[in-house]
Amino acid sequence: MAVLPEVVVTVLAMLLLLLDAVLPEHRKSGLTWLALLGFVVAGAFNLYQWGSPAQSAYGGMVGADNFTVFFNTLFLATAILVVLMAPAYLRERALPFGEFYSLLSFAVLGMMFTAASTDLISLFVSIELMVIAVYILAGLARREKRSNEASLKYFLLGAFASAILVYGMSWLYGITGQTNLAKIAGVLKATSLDNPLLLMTIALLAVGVGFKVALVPFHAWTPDAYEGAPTPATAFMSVGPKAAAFAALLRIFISAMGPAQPDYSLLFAILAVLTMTLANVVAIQQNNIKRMLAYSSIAHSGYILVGLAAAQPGAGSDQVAGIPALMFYLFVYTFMTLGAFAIVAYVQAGQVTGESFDDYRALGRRAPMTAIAMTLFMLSLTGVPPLAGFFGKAYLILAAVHSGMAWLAVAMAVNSAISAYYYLRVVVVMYMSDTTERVPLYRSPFIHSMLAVASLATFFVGVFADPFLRFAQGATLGF
Amino acid sequence: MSVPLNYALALAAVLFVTGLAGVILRRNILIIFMSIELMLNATNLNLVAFSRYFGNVNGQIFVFFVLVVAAAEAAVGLAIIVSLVRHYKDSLNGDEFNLLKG
Amino acid sequence: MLLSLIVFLPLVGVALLLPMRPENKSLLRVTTLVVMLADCLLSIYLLLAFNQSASGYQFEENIPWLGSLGLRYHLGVDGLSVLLLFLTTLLSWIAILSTWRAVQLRVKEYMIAFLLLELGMLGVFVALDLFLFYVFWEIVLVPMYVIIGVWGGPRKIYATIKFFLFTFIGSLLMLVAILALYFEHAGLANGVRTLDVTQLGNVHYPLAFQIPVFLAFFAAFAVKVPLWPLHTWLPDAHVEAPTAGSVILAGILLKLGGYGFLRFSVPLLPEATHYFGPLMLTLATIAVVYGALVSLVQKDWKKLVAYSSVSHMGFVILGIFVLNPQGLEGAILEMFNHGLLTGALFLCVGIVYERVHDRELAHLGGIARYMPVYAAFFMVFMLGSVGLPGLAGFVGEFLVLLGTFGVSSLAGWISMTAIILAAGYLLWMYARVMFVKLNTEHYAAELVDLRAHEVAYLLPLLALVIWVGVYPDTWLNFLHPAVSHIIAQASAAGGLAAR
Amino acid sequence: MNAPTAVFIVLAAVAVVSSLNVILRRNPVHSAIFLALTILCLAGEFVLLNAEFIAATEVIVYAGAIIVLFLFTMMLLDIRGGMRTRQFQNQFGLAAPIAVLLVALLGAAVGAINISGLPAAALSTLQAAQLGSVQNLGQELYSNFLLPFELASLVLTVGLIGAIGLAGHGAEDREEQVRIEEALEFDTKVRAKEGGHLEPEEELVPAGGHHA
Repeated sequence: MAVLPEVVVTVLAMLLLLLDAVLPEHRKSGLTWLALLGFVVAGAFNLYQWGSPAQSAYGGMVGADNFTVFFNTLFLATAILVVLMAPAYLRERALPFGEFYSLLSFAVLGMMFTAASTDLISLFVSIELMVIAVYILAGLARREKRSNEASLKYFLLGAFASAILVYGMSWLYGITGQTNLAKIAGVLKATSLDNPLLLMTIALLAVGVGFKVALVPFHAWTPDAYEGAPTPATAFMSVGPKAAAFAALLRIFISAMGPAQPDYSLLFAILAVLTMTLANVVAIQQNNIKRMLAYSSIAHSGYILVGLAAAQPGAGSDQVAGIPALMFYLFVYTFMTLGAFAIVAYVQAGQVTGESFDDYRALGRRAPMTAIAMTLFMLSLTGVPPLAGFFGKAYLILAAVHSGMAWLAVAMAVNSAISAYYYLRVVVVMYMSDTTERVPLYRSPFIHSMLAVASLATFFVGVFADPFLRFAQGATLGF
Repeated sequence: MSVPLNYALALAAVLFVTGLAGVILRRNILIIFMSIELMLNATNLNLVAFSRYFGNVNGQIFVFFVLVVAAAEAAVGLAIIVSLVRHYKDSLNGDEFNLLKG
Repeated sequence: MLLSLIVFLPLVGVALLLPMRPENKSLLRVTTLVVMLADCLLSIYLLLAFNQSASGYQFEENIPWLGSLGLRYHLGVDGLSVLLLFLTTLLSWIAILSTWRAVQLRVKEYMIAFLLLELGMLGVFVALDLFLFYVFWEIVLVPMYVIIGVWGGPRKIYATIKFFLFTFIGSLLMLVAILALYFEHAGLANGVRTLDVTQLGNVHYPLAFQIPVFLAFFAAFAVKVPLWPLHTWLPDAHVEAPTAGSVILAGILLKLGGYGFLRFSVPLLPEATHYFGPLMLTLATIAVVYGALVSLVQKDWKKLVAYSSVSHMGFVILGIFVLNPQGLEGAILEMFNHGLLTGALFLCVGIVYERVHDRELAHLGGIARYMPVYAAFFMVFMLGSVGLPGLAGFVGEFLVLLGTFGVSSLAGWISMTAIILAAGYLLWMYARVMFVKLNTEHYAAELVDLRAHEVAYLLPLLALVIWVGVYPDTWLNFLHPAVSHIIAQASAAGGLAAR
Repeated sequence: MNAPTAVFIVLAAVAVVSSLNVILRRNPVHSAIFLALTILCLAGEFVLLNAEFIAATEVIVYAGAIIVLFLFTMMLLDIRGGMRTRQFQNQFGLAAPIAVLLVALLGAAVGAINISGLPAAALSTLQAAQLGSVQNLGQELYSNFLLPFELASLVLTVGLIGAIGLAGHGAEDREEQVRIEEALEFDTKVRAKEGGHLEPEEELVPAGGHHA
């Protein structure tokens, strides 16, 4: 049964929806456990499929291969961590548990099918399933203006991006006469690459996906949407849909358009440098920590994109290649970013906003373990060894140097140095400035266990990186 | 083929660019949203034309799904607009929602 | 396993500290001290067990680490690293002892930071895989950042950010260079992907490749040394750092740069080394003189010692890039001596600062009257730093100058003046602080002579300073095989050494 | 020029004019009407391209559902206020590249189009009629495209949740919303007064600030 994990998540989503309607209000926090159970079971089924021969299901609509297993692992881990961080925040702000979890499940389902899709049509529908669910998640705090606005901006630009993406897909279909990704690649292999229509298609698809992963100059929605959305939703948005969009990017540009790689490599390299540089420079000026993390997440999209720019055709079996580096970075990025957002949720849950740097004053004294965890995430995002973020960046730089784009590697290194400035600012505020204690931090076993998991992962994926590197290397798509 | 492919593609391109211009130039969110619908319809025309050209049904199936998605998107999008406009009485102009500095 | 044990013993210390209650300060301090002393004993055992006549690396450990990328967990020591390893374990516990009472705030975090710092420094000296080396190199950065930033003086935030950015940018450029080396080696050695130092050295890289890699390494190492004109972070960091931080910073962190040049830049990139040799000599000579001149005009006691470090480390670079046995051995010994002497000077400054909380030279004076034992200790360290024969500083600087005159007598003569200047500012400083009448009378009550624990940590340093000065062969014998190996690799391409 | 082509061109002209009206009209109700007109023209084009089922679906979904939804929304909200203000953004920086894109797209599509040398399927009239038939599409949807079909149902479910979740619960939200806004205002005021920090002696929790 190739799509067993997906089936489990579907059932979970429906069950959550149903129980939300029938359960009395005070028992709804039990939904947290149900969601956890569902995602863990799906994760177990998913990991069980690792290494089994690639197979195709539903008439070539989806494939069950290691690539899918890798991304499903990522998505389910994201879902579990988000479920762990959410309850305290949701309860504090009186947001609906059932809706949050079931929309989360639907979004995860869309993400899983996005990674699994081997056909333009299923890819499109899966992406839409994901983004529509996330639009609603962003606006879930419907009593707050900011949340409504975040949702609207995310929606308008998301729909706009989808329209461009699907127009690009229609041209891809028009150039090749196929919607199946492998068949498209087959046709493209036989055609000449300097076809202006092909270039236009690449541009349209890149713009469409560029909006979804928030590349500069298509990033304008990100800071607003991230700042306004409820924090657990922000955490999810910055990791899940982004990883899924990268999976879609890989499916489109590697599975289907791999033969056209020479056409788009430089385009993505330039977009990557633009994205990381602009985002880092703007991030320095932020005073709201959620907004700072939003720009940080844009910058990380830039880093991740380096992997695609450095992908080389025929490098399928090479360990040092852009695609495994990209996937490994996504893996690492998931834990450190979710961890950072979880701390934002933790710090602000007792307050009306609680997002400015001032709210982190002396956190080192008020909540020592939390501050250590935050330090870990910030250092990992900066790329300080031996934390996971360092190995992710080193691997990407390795791939960039390997593909002969040393300038890209240098740009990435310089950007990491710039980013150190604003990440360290958080550490400085937490440890080196004082405050009169104001808001008591609350206790939630969920968020504490989530922080423990995320920080342990950030540490161990770094120090013992090899198994995870092999996980990513074993999951790449053939070119 | 009775209608030349190029004609259909040209019409689709015009509609797409019209929609694009609408999204970028207009301030009224409902009209922006309608412009997005125009872009989706340009896609539909493209797909139908290619489907006819290749004699393969995938394009038409694709259009079917684009329609479904457009419907769901409209439902969610308009709900978002309704819930937002409650906060800002009387205005549908996108750039007046300035709580989040853009 | 011995090396891994030495490197990761501090981690055991961290594990012991974590469950302890933060209020129980003395338990935290004692545990840290015991762990560090144990580490020091292990490294003394390593010194004794080390075979001085054998060439190559000893106590090697070599297992796959990031196997899929060909990166290994490869540790090993030669004469160069074994000395620096000993210096590190020695200064670590001394540093802890030096802030036994001064640090009362967040003792637990303080101790953890120092243990991690020690781990990183030890790792740098024993790592033989460039990637592993880089990891340890960066690990050092964070605890040091925290130590200055949390327990530092009033302008600590400025100092830490400057320190971090300077070193971090340098390191990142080095990372890119390391990865370039990885592929260049693979290209030249039939696709063997490795960053093992022992293998990287077997391949001859084209000069056009060596030059940018050398520059990137330079960015990382020269900042750490710090070589003029990249030294500006150092005085800030020193002034703001707590005493223990200064001791480690001057005593060991600066050695990381010199070690990097010796272990990687010179042997792996011989032609670039020759190509940039004159430039490096020039910069080093400027640093030597500049550091001494700036020291002359300092009003802050700690800043004076900090700038004298710039001068002394200039000697180290000078010794490295003259590329002859005297120069190299002198440079290595100078690193060791500088660790002892400048560490000791910072400790002495710290002892007075702890009592009166003032470092303005103009405010101090007549300390010899109130603290005679202290004055005696301080005199030995000061004279050692001046370069008085019979004390440690002399041997290193003498050997370096000997080597320098063999290559460029101009650089030699110019550097000589720095020794005279050093005598000037150090003796002036000593006279000013010890003998002139104390202006600020109310300090008199505070100036109590050395306490037992202070004697305990100054005494081993004193013994070593005299030992190295009187009988340097004990230490130089460690260096002969390592230095001749480096020279052999560096002169593979001919050039400067032969001139 | 054959008859279908002539019809196509006429419909296309109407579609283009009405689509321009969609984006240029001041009143969104007019825009919606013109959008409906555009959709109808497109449905006509679909019929000419042998996609009868899709044409019917298009009319039903768009004219029957989406545009009606738009009109409902406009009825629900007072749109007159927005109509009095400026209608266009000053985005000539953006408009210029769009003009370029427009030219490029039109050129590519209308000009020397040679789609990778693939031969157009020479369909007989019967085959062409078969292509867009209900049987054919149904066959495909329930066999090869079953998965996207199922996913589409989930997409609609999510749309349903969204519409109810976001736009529902009007009245009960109002009070809560007022409370949140008061709390936010209080927060900003105190912050401004204290130069960014709150002093401990002050009573920090505004009424309704902590809405647990």
